[in-house]
Amino acid sequence: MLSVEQVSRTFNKKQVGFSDVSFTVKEGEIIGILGTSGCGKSTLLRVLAGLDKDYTGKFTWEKEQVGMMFQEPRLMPWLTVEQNVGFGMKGDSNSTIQELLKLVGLAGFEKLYPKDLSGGMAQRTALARALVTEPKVILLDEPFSAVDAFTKMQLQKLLLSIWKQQNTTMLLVTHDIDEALFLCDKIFILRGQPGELYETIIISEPKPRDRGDFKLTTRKAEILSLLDLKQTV
Amino acid sequence: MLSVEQVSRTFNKKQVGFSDVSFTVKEGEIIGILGTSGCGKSTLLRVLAGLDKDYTGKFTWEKEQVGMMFQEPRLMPWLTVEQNVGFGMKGDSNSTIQELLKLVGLAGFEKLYPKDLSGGMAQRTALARALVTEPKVILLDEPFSAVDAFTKMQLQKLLLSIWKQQNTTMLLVTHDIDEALFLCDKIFILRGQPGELYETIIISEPKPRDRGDFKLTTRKAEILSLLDLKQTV
Amino acid sequence: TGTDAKPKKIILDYAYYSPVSLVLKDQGIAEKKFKAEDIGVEFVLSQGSNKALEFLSSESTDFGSAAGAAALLAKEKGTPIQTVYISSKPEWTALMAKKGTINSVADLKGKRIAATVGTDPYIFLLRALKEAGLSSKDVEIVNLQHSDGALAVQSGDVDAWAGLDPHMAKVELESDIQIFYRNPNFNSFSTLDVREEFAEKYPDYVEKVLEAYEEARQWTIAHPDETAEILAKEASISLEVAKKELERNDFSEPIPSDEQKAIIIGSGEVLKENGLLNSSTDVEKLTDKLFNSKFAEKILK
Amino acid sequence: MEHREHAVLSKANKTKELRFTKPKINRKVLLGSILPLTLLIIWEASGRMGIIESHLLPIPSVIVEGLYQMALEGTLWGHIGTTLMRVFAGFLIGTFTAVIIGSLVGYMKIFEELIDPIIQAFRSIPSLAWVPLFILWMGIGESSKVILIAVGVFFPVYLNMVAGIRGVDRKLIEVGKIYGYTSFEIVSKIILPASLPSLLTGIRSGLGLGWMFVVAAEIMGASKGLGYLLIVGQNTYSPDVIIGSIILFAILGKFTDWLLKFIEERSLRWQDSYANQR
Amino acid sequence: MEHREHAVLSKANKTKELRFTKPKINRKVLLGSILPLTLLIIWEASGRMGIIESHLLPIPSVIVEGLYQMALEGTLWGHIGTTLMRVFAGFLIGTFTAVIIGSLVGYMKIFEELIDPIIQAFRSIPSLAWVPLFILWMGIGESSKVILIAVGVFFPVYLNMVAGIRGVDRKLIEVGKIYGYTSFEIVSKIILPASLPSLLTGIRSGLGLGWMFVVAAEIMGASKGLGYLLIVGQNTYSPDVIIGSIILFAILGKFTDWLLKFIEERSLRWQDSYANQR
Ligand SMILES: Nc1ncnc2c1ncn2[C@@H]1O[C@H](COP(=O)(O)OP(=O)(O)OP(=O)(O)O)[C@@H](O)[C@H]1O
Ligand SMILES: Nc1ncnc2c1ncn2[C@@H]1O[C@H](COP(=O)(O)OP(=O)(O)OP(=O)(O)O)[C@@H](O)[C@H]1O
Ligand SMILES: [Mg+2]
Ligand SMILES: [Mg+2]
Repeated sequence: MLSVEQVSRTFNKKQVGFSDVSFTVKEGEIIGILGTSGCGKSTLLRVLAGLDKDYTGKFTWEKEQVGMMFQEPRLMPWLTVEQNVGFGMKGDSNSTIQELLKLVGLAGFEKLYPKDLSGGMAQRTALARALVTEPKVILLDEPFSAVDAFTKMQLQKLLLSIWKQQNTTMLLVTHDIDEALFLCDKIFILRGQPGELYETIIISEPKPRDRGDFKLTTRKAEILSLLDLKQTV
Repeated sequence: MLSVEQVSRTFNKKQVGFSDVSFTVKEGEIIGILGTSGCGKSTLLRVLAGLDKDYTGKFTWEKEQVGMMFQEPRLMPWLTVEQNVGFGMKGDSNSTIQELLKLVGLAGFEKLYPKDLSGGMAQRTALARALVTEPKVILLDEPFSAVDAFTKMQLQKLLLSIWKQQNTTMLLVTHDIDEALFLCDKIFILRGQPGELYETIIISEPKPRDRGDFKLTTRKAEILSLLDLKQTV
Repeated sequence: TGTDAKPKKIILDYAYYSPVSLVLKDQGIAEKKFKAEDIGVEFVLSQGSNKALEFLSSESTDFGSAAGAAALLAKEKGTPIQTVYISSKPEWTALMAKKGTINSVADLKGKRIAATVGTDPYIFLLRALKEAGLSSKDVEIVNLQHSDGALAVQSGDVDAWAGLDPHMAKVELESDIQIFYRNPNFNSFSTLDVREEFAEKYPDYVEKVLEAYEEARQWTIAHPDETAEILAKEASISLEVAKKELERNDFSEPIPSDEQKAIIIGSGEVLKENGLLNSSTDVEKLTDKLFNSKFAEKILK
Repeated sequence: MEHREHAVLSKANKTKELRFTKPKINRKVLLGSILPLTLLIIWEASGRMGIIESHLLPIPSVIVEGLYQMALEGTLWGHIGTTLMRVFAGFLIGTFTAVIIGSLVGYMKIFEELIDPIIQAFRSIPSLAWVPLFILWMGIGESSKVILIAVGVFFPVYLNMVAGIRGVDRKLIEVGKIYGYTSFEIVSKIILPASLPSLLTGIRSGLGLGWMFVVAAEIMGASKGLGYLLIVGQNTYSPDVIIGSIILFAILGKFTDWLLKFIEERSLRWQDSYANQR
Repeated sequence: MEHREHAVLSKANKTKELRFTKPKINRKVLLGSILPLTLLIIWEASGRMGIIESHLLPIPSVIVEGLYQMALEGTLWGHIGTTLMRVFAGFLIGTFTAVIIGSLVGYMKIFEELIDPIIQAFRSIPSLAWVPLFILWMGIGESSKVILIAVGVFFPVYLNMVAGIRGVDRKLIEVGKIYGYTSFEIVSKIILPASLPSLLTGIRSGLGLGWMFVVAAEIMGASKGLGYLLIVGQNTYSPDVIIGSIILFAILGKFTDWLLKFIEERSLRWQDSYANQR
């Protein structure tokens, strides 16, 4: 599906975003990417999405249709919520949009402009925009960082149901270890600045999982300690 | 310190941000504000910070010097990281800025412009900017939403150490229940759209607390269920 | 060659400084004349000699009204035109100053004088200075548009002004600025010029246009009051000013002849001395090339 | 009970605001006319007291009288109508061309390198200097006048269009790229709307220049129009006609600008800006 | 080992990029001159072949010859220097005034309501129309020329300044309010830098207008300057002088604009925009 070989991205000939990252992803997998702040996760997604051409190394997608949800909402300020959600769609598809807006809890806010949205509402609009075109592969950059714990769980369930229906391949950058444990088949841990792929954690538990699962809780401590930079490398 | 009486905020004569919120805060308290996405937490902070004058009801501060960290980083794009941090300071204070930058893990990135920062780095810059003036009261709107779990813990500790040194009063909007349990003396739960003050939870445990504390874990489930809108009100 | 060729239409200009052209347009003389031959007549307003000559140069008009000296300047720069008719001999320029400050041209020494470089008032000023034994070096000539010069002399920014009608007439009537030197023979004429190409292709029609002009000139002489009214209405000036302007126009000599030639040559020499004409130009020869009196002579015989 | 009271309070608030909506517009007009009116009164007064000589600067009442006379005779409408038509046509052509070329230059580096330098050079050629060239190229017909006005309109619109495009947030453009948008779609769906504020400023600037170029255009053998009126006023030394046409320029300019400003305000409602905050 | 190879690879990359830095500038100049050069060649050729008559449009070599002659005589530098000085002075005054008044109008509603309407009306008064008024008010001295140019510069700068301010992100202004900034601090520390892109566009537009107003300014009793040259050329039917001065206008305009563009690029490096992405 996706194979990445020794990809690096260097800004302005000095600042390194991330370096020497290699991995492969199989169709239908949900991949979690965890890492310390500033280690290059967003840059990696941008490179994989084809937005950033100044990388070295190489990678190949098998499928072309890649959707992406950015770390910031990036809504068009001149479009209403529903127009923003429909931004990437060709043709009329109002019913799909309305349905998805209901799923992310924004029914009734269709006509608002981005400036009148709360942080979490903007993020959910961006999520709806990424999902509405039903891409085969979707890259998600901290998709639930601005929503409350309860809404977050609902949205995680929404992601899982979409994955089940369409066998979507997902790359999910997140800071929430619980979230990664709940959703992902593999978790890549990036570390350092520039970030390098430090560890790959495989979670074979079948989905949907139980949030209270003891096996998962033990792995949380493991991941947390992996993120501690003061630890010996 | 702060007493809020039946404050409401209505946008454009129809959309309600939050309504009828009343509470009091004592000096040196750390208050957590939790609530579903879009229930008016940010609007409440804006009103309390004096940025939004179109409210009804009334509130009074005892201290005037209020600092605030917004939900978005809101960095000045034409200033470098260190200039942004020093934005609110009068006079020269480079050493303070450098020290704080080190504390939030941004040493070495002083000269970057906001466009070259990662999401978490921008958020930490904003945090440093809010802390550097050492305000007596500080309003924090989801201050750690964009940083990884490990960095988040470090920053929480930083907040606590500042609180200890200066007895700062803090109002903290967060979606992370663990965070609220770790930091706060009181937690206000807002619910609905428009949000109303639904419940106040008092945590008398002395700080610093143990993250694994069993007493705290039980309360997490309680809070989570409070956030579930489908529950009977 | 193509003597029997016929133009589709003839474009004439009209100008406030050429009353005959206004009469021609107002009375519809040319239209009547060419209607029978199914030739259209179009009128274009020229706001100054320079525009009239520009229009001729770019073939936007076939006939244009320009001051004689202006036509000479343009001819020297290669504009292919010929002066075929004199529509009037106006005294449209003179030297003006505040009453009592300057009484003769000799008093101008060391003074500031407003004039528009290259136009008739400018040439008039140079000739007057020359006559009084002065040169342009003895005074400061400030380049101002005619209307701006009128303002400047009233507000005292300049000491004297080489004025032009109708500005002159109006200033004279309304303020204490008075003419202190006049000389009708230093004014070049209001000429009618034709494009050389047109004259070559359609010599018969040049004659016919001149016939129309001649008719208009006669009408002008016969109806001074109506002419004043036409001028006042067209140029939106008061009847009083229009009359004053017409008083200073002499409509009696339509043929470009030696007398006119002498005046134009005098202007040309002054222009040459002041560097507006090339120093190698032979002014007499140039004037010969410009003047073509054969059409006017033919129709007036 | 408490709830009730509150509801009443907010209702009172509402009616108060409603009541203030109407007078607000009047207040705006009122405040806006203070300065012009004061100037007019001083002018009229000092004219009547002889501080300003009337043959230099006629008093407003005389000028208005003159305009009124022209209105009665009917010639005024001809002048205004002709000039309005020319400005309108030139404005449309100039704006349209500027948006097209500006988009190309702003979006495609090769166009910028090819044609931007020469456009920037042409930008500083004064309107009067164009006149002989236009007479040469296009004669003195109506089209040459309209195109000259279009030239004036072109430059500020172009400049603001290019600057607007170059200032568009990279982040938004990336969203378009993710959806596989073509260059044309990116321009029309992201770059144009995002640079709209800048473009609208350019259009307003351009309209102003259009009004300025009218005089140059109407030097080219016009026999109607405000620019013509102005030049005739200068050529016949009639300060009342000059000032009258200046006042007409100001009024018409203000009016057309007001139309654009109205459009601007309507189409920028989405901006989370300082202006919309108030 | 693999690491090593990689380092080498990126180093190779670096030198490649370094090598390309110099030629890039040349390429830009080269591309930019394609169009003007082509035009020149066509013009010269059609002039020599007699397609364009020289009394209408003299060929470039004749014009350049004429300019060269003037340069030898030394008069050219006087014309250029005088005009440059006037434009520069007028540009400074106009920009400065526009920034001050624009800030007040953009930031304070009361100023907007009071003076914006009248400024918008004045904006459409053509440069030529100002001339008689300026002669009345200020005579025909140097200051009246400079101020007239300043008037031209004022309007686009003002318009862009106001628009820039009104478009400033509300969110950033709130940050200033949190720190208890005074209105003046908010304007100088947030609003001015944030509206800098728009302001710079306005300044470039204004400079262009400054060049345009020079002609009107130098109608007022100048005896030197490019505008003077243009008018004398028109009055004495010298197409070579007219075209020569137009070309000088274009060159000087292009050069001064290039200076501003350079400043613009340097001071907008922080923008996360489409332009900086490339
Ligand atoms: N300028 C505005 N105009 C109209 N409605 C607004 C405006 N700003 C916010 N709102 C509305 O007010 C409500 C509360 O917004 P607020 O930003 O306070 O939510 P929040 O609690 O901070 O949510 P989140 O956790 O998602 O950030 C939302 O329903 C939002 O749509
Ligand atoms: N345009 C740029 N120019 C220079 N450096 C950049 C640029 N964009 C990102 N960087 C740098 O690249 C590194 C990685 O940034 P990136 O946004 O990928 O981090 P991240 O892992 O997404 O962090 P976060 O979790 O905080 O969002 C950072 O050190 C950042 O400073
Ligand atoms: Mg990131
Ligand atoms: Mg919020």
